[in-house]
Amino acid sequence: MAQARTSQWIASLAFLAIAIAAPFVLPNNMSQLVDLMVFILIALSWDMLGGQMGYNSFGNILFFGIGMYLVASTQVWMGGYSLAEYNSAKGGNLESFVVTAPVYVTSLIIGLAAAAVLNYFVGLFVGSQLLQTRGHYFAVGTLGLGVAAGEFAGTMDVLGGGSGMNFLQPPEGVNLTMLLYWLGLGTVMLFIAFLIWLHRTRFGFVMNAIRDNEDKAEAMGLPTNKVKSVSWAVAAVFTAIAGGLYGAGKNFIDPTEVAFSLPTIGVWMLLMPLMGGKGTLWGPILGAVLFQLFKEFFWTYLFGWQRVALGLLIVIIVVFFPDGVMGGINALRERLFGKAKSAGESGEAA
Amino acid sequence: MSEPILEVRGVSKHFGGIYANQDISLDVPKGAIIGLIGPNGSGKSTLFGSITGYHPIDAGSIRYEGREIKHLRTAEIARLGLIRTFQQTHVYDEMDCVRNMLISRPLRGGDLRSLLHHPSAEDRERAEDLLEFVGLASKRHLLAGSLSFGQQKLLEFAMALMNEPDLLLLDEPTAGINPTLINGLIDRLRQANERFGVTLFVIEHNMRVMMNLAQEIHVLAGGRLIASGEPRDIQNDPRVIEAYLGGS
Amino acid sequence: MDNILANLQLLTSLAPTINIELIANGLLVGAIFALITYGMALVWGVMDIINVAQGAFVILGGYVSFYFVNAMFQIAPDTPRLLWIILSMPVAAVAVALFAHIVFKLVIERILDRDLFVALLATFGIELVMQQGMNQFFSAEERIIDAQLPTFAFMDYMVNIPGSRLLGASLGIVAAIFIVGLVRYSRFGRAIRATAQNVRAARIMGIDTNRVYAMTFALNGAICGIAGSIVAFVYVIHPFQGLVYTLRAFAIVILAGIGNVVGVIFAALGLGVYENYSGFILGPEFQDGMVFIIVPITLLVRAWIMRRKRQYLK
Amino acid sequence: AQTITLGAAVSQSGKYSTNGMHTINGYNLAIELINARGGVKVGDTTYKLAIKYYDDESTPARGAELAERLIKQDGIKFLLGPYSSGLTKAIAPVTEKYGVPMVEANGASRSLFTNGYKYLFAVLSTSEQYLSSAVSLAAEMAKKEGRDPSSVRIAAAFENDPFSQDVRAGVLDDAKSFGMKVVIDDSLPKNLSDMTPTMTKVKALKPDLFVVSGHSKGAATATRQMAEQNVYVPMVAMTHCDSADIVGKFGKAAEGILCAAQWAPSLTYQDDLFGTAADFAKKFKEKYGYAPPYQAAESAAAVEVFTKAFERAGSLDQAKVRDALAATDMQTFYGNIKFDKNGKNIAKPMVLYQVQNGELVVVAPTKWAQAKVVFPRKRN
Amino acid sequence: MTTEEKNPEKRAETGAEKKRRISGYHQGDVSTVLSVDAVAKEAQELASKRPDRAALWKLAGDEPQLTIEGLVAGYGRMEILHGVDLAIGKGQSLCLIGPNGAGKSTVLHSIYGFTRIWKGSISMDGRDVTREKPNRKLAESGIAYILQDNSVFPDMTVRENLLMGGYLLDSPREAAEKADAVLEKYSRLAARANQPARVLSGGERRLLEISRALVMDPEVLLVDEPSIGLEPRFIDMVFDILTDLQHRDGKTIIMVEQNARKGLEFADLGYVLVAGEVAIADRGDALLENPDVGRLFLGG
Ligand SMILES: Nc1ncnc2c1ncn2[C@@H]1O[C@H](COP(=O)(O)OP(=O)(O)OP(=O)(O)O)[C@@H](O)[C@H]1O
Ligand SMILES: Nc1ncnc2c1ncn2[C@@H]1O[C@H](COP(=O)(O)OP(=O)(O)OP(=O)(O)O)[C@@H](O)[C@H]1O
Ligand SMILES: [Mg+2]
Ligand SMILES: [Mg+2]
Repeated sequence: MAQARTSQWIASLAFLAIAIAAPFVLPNNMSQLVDLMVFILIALSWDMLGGQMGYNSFGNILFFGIGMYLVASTQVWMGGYSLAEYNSAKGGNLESFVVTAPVYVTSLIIGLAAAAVLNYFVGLFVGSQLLQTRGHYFAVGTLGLGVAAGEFAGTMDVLGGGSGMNFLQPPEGVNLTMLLYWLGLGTVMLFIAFLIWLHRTRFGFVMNAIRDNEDKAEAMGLPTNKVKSVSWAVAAVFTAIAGGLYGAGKNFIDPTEVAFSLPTIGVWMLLMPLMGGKGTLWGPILGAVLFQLFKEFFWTYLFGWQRVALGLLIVIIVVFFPDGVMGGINALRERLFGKAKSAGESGEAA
Repeated sequence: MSEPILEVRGVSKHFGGIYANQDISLDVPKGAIIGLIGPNGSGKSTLFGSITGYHPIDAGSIRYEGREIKHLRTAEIARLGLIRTFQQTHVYDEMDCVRNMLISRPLRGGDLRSLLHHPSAEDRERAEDLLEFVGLASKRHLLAGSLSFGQQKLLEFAMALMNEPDLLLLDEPTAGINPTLINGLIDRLRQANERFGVTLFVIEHNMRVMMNLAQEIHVLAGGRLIASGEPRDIQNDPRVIEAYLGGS
Repeated sequence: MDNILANLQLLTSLAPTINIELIANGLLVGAIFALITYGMALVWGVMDIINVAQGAFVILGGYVSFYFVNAMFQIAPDTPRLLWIILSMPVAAVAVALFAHIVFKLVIERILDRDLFVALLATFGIELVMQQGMNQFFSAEERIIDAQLPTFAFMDYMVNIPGSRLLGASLGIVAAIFIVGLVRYSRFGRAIRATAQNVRAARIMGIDTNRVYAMTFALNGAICGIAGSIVAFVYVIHPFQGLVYTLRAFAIVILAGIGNVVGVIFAALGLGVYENYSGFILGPEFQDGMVFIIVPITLLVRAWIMRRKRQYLK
Repeated sequence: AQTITLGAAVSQSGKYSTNGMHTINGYNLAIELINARGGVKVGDTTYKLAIKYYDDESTPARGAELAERLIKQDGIKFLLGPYSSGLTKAIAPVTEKYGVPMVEANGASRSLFTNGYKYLFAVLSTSEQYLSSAVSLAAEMAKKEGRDPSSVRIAAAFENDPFSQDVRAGVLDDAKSFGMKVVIDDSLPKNLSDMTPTMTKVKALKPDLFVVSGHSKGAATATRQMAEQNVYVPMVAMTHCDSADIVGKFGKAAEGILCAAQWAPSLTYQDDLFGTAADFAKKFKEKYGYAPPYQAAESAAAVEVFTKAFERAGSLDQAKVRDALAATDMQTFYGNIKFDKNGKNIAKPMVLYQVQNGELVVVAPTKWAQAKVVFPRKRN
Repeated sequence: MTTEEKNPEKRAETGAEKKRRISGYHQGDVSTVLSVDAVAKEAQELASKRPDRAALWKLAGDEPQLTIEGLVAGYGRMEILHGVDLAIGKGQSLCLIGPNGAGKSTVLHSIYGFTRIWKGSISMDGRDVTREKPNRKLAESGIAYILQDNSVFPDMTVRENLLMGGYLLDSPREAAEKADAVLEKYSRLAARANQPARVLSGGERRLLEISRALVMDPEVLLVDEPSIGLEPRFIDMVFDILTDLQHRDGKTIIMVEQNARKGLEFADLGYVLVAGEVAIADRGDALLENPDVGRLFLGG
């Protein structure tokens, strides 16, 4: 038990050390590293529901998109401009809307915080409603919500409509990718610490209980509804922050293709936990890293066939590695060293 | 007998055209062990469901410790200390036995903050104790989903005791359990009743269990309560023999 | 807002005949959705697999049909177009069924007993492969089959029923009736229903459930092939156009309720009409949003009703 | 020989892949011809040209990532544009950030040129000009019929994406200046498959001019459904008819439709690399087997502009090349090119085709008109 | 009607029980309270005297129809059965008893092909069927399985459910005849013949599942806990069906039963399974008399 806990912290520290070294080792891959932080965030938050609670959501893209628009809008607003005016030249008119470096940085951070807070309540509300459905209904219901959100965002002129919206240009002296990376890494570490703590509490147990047998959990008096909504709300917070970081990094928001892009980010966020091993802490993180590596590799070397390769990769993973890489590692470890830890203890460590 | 902990008054419940419970009234006195028998499909499990808020009832009232509970949801009722087990086993498949037990620790308020603690050493000790008792100590780190049918049944029973209920509704606790172990179970049920004052309300088809355990038995047939009384009387009641124990 | 009012006015007082056209065209579109969704619902119900690649199968059927018809025009330029278009359906059906069978053998068979999430991802992977594969093989150009059918006009050209849509919808209905009959009355159909209701029991009855799955998936492929031919001469095919159909099929299954086959047809027709009206009244840019928002809304209403019975929508 | 590698992220899959293919073909043809002539002479050295491509999958986020990758990881110093305004919008901030000159040929949205980007140059006319000649044509026709231009009623259906929405803005501005009334103003969804509601509305309101823009799929869908639903409007104008090949696909149904184009093979421009516009068309057809849509022509022109700038700068220094680009003032087979301070080409007008007897014929501006516009469209 | 009356030759020794018209679960006191560990320890001792293969074959009349030899099987990486032998002759019935988790269901699973088999073999009529797939078992070896839990088709009517039992029969008419024969015999099912199976109560459902075996017409029938959750009268009815199947139709039956007394009364052979091994094997009635078995597995 205590040993499991220390190994969690050791792993976290190792991760942190690597992450701190990364920008110095790979200075030319900064934007990929920012994306990686974003991916880790969305993978971990998806896993809170999908892996730990057994609710497969396609709707997390909702929070991602809202977060992104909110951060962009907060920046414009804190820069002292009117959003409608800014977006009146559809897509955002950057030349006449400039801000100073301090304003840019603070507005970014405040925007992220605002996105976090707002999405907590969005998650709570949507969760309290949609989480009343289960299984396929829940999956497709959230899918509908995600798709509809993008379509409606594209009709809102104040957000630039279908032409999308630009983030403010970072002023001189702001190294945006660096800033985003450190913000992203900070959030990731916060999230990891939070999850390590959470999964040891009875709250974490209840999440698993809901996954395994919700009827039983209810019969035993566990507050399943509250736990479900709050978990989704927490997931929404981190997904929204991820959305804000991603949008700021890409600079341009298209409603259906960047913000609420279901066929890409929306699916990736569940693919990553599956690759790494869902329902564990390090699985989604590992999955995000692997996914980012594979994706970049495919896009570089399999030009024209990269989606075919990605598709095949997905198929191979779900068919042959049902428990993800973590599952494979555990199986290997058991084969090599016998059952070092019982299923239960490592389950708890998850 | 003493104060009733549970008062069921005129409860009816139908599913489509099937009247599973019709106008059932009975009391469960505090601290007693009460039995419920009846043919298959007579509405026993449905009555448990009605009591624990599994489905809304059509008519009647259900009072627990003097308080109307028919409007409450299952989890709220459970948090009042009224716990049930299921006829078909219900355990948390993907967790090991110890965790199954730890989750079952009572949670009375339903406040989320009370969930933000780690399980205490005491809880663990109690969990191990109960597992030992139902013979699952050696399986404590197996996933509950991989236990045999009977073992799951036992685990579920242990989980119910872990919850320290005031009133425990057991739906066929000994079905699929080895006869020798059944004796042990009955013993433990009596202990729980005597030492901790847990009131028991038990469905069973196994009359050996019923006769040796229950202080009073209610008999359902066709969704109606047809007889109530002490085990010996029930066994000789012609209506009960006709409907359940075996006709001429 | 003014816009919406003006559109409403058009519907109610200025040109009420528009209603007829909107409804008629909605129903015709709905019939095509119904066919596609019927296949999806079959696979969903029997195998518990949500086939995300459904739309890609449809598009594949469209391409088969397109190339078949074009080749036939070249070989026999003087024969009637319609003949080849109708013949292209069985061709596409067989081709896509074969393709589906290969997919089944390679992938689906291995994930049958796993959870819905795995099936979703696996079929999503297949969709990616198919999309880009079609893009590479058939190029990204939009393809159409020009059926050159007349449009039937009524009420002084205010109500128009394009012949191609009429043909598409009627062929769709014929195919659907055939399939419903197959499932209801044949021995294979009995095996399908048994497998859908309780796999383990079906196995114990001696039904080779794996074969049932394989046949079901191939049958769905055939349905998609037919639907694809229809799409090719009613709309446009494009390697990346499949998602439109997949998402709508999802919506329709959910609206109808999983396992409700008759419901699929009504939900599909209803969705066709609803879509046309929301496009007309709010503007086409709201059309997709309105289609998809109806999914969670319906679910919420139904969950709410279920909750009063203390049950859940599963 | 040494090589200058240009970078480009172009859609090879996704909804823009048709036009992405035209773009790539245009780029490649230009490179091939330039290299065949020996390459580019910069200062004293002669370089061959090459292009490193990535597939942006028609998604802006991917486009931005790939631009960054081209610049940071692949060390590319000069970028060619992607296809579509949306993608260009996503990429421009990146090139701007790293000071990488980009000459683009397929991002026409006006809003690209209000941001003060210093490294972005577009050889094409911006999108608000696409259909404005159709609006003035409608005004002209109205006058001929003895009506006031302000009596013209316009129905507009534009895809909800940056490019088409800009075209729409241009049409609305022009309509306003003539005092015309826009009776339908629909935005088409990006995943367009059906335009029935719009068609129904058009039929009910009987406008005088129907303008449509939604890339290739929009053009194809609109043409088919107009015919199928018996929608008759005296004048119909759209974009992307040539890349969608509406004539080949629909034959008679396309008759009389006006098409906005950046370029046409019958124009009289010429340069020393490709020869005349017609020469370009011929070379292109030889190589790729189909007549070049304007997307291919403008893409080839973009490469040409780059080469000329390299030569004039006499250096591969990014800032110097940028300044040389900014000073561009030349004629190409594709048209005259001169950038304003925002980097958009102000020296080249749009042309308007009309489908007449199954051919795309230039009808405006009058300077290049091959035939007179047929008005009103025949009913079929 | 009760079992005893139908098979007078089989039942002489259970005189005390004879007075009850319905036997269902047996009566008796519950004073023998043994802890699980105590049972396990004593059972382990019993297991040391495990019968050898020859003895088992002899019990099966030396001409067994279905045999299991040295079966080592389990799930995933977990080994549950450690070398189980079993033999049963044509037309015999066999009851497996033992503590919870001993591996009884696993034996049936293995015969049907649901487990992972490392070692050992299973043969039917001399033919090796160890690796035969579950969905071929009924068609090729004539082995049918009645599962421990739910196996009706919920949305088909009771009659259709019976008809499904005849899925493999050559003609639908044959299946229909058999189904009607079943309905004629069991009025409780006949009353519900045209209702969907999902509205049946647990007991009626069990009845349907077991009587469906009459339509399926297998050679060997595997039954997992036929009496679980049944009211006493139904238990007798279920055993009536099984008796019918065995004695009238000459089927071979292998059954797992926790209602051990009832099971052993019915079965010709009884095996006690402890911790994945056969600890005792004997004639069913002899096991009932065995004091060790009584104390450890029959609840005293
Ligand atoms: N959810 C439901 N929907 C429809 N009918 C139901 C439902 N639950 C129970 N029933 C029906 O109600 C009746 C009573 O069922 P119940 O499960 O209460 O019986 P029981 O007394 O517990 O029987 P058993 O001893 O077999 O468990 C049965 O006819 C059953 O089919
Ligand atoms: N799917 C499974 N995966 C792993 N272990 C399993 C699985 N199913 C059963 N087991 C283990 O196999 C052992 C024997 O199980 P089995 O179901 O055969 O017992 P049984 O004798 O039928 O018991 P019961 O009387 O309780 O039904 C148990 O200890 C159980 O934990
Ligand atoms: Mg019951
Ligand atoms: Mg068992």
